[in-house]
Amino acid sequence: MTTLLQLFSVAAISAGAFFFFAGTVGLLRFPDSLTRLHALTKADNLGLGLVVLGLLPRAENTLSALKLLVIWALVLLSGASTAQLIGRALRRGRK
Amino acid sequence: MTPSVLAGLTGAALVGLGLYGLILHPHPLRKLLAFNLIGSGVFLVFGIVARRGAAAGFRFDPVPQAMVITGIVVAFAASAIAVALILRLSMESRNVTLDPEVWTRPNGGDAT
Amino acid sequence: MSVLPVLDVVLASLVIGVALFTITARDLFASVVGYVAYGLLLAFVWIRLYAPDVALTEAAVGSGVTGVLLITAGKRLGALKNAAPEMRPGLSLKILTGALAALVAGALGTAILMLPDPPPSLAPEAAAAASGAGAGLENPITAVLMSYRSFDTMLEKIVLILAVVGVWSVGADKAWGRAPAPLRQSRPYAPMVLLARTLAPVGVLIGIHIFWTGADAPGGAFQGGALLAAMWMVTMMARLAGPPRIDAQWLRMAMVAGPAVFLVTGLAGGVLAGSFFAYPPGIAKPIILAIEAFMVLSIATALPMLVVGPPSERPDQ
Amino acid sequence: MNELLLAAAGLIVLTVAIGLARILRGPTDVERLMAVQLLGTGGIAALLLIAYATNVPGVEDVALGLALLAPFATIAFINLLDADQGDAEV
Repeated sequence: MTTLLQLFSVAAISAGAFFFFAGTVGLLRFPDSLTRLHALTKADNLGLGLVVLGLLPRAENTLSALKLLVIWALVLLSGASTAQLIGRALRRGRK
Repeated sequence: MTPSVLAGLTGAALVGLGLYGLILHPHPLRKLLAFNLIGSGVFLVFGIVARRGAAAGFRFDPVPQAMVITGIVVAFAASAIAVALILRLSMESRNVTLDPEVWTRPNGGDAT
Repeated sequence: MSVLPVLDVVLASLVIGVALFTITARDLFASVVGYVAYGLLLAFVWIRLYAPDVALTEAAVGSGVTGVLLITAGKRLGALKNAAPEMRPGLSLKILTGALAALVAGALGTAILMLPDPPPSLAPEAAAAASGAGAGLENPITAVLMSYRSFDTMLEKIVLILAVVGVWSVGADKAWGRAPAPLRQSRPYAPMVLLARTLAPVGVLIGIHIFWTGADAPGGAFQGGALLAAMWMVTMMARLAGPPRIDAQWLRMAMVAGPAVFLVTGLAGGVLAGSFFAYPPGIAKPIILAIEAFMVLSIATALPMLVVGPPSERPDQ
Repeated sequence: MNELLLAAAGLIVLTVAIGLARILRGPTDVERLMAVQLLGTGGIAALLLIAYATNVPGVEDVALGLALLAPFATIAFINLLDADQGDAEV
């Protein structure tokens, strides 16, 4: 692994960890359930994406790298659609 | 403390917690849940034997691990049977508790 | 100082904390949510014990499918918050039970701290058996499951079938042969349909992949089959498919296929290779993979059948 | 380098732990559902980091399984809540 790639890996993983931190801060500080859901789904998905990006240069082979990307894609898909479902359930519950 | 000992102690604590819930919860589904907690605690205790028994060039002992995998599936099958029995019980009696006092009360004494 | 021990302690306390929540939560729903989260956390502990195979099984069967089983049961009972105050145990009983539980946990913990070092292990024996009969399998766990302890694995498949028979037989006589009640009655919300439509094909692919790599890498028939089962249940929960009638020929064939093929191969081994469940050297790996393929089929059909429960009297119920 | 991965994993596990404590407290059932979501994303990230740092092979497959199972559980919970509220169509 070249120094440049290593630097990139470190930067991406640190940024990812930061976004997870930001997501949890939002979770603790935001006033109601819908905004908390927002903090959770947006920030954490970005954080996971950055972590995956940072791990890519360390992947054993192409297949592992591809799997990492598929993991992120799956989490994005399920995060987006389950956020819709949870949000709807929240709104129905309030009525 | 090595990770395996820590995991083993965690497993022991889980067995204790599960036992507590199993005895105290009146709702059969909660009892089942607590029982599953005991099960996973036992698997953990079993699993650290796998880690401690690292020999023969493995990083772990594959025999207990393979048996834990089998055990998880069997535990699920047993849970499924238990759920079916609980559902049938509630259908027959309109009651979901295992509390004997409720059972002996006239009119079934609806639990809700 | 390393970060890893700290991480382990945080992880262990997190597992115990969530388990505590599961036990003490007021209602069933919160408790089941806690249980699913607990199962996912336990998967991390297994990763720390270098047991990715167990981690995957725990996440798929122990947490995911068991969680859905309990949720479905809670839904059918229709009463989620039904612990009447009169049934709440008294303080003295709580203290007594707590003491008993602490005693058991303490004894178990002491036993763990006093385990012999180096501990006895079957690993060398298993390694010999694996390199002898299960030749070509890089994943020692698959070698143990399919060769060293193959008898256990076959009986465990039979246990699954017995469990399905047990669940079915609990249903009403009138309902025999009908389909179990669907997992969702009303029209699902659009994002759920989208999610199920996209997730299921990808999940089936991943399930088959995990089965296939199981010979050499973490994974195998159990994990692959459990993922396939989960994907079938996703389509049922989004009302894209209903549960099949329990007298469907294909369903019964698929469920029996795994143990049947396993048994036949075992008997053939007795005739051709000298002992029960001995595989002829050289072609052991293809044979094991073939058995595993049928096992995947059996697991993928038996697990959802265990979750959807006995046949239902009214087709709409 | 591995220590850095573990430090990042530690931070994520810690934030997930705090988030879990916050969410599981409720007050509503729906809010508790987010716990599964939180573990789905944060958990997978921590899992990958720990496994890469400690050289556990084939961990991508475990993470793939987790990524499939988190929405699976959520759909089941949503179905239950819908049934609780009359299973009405919207």
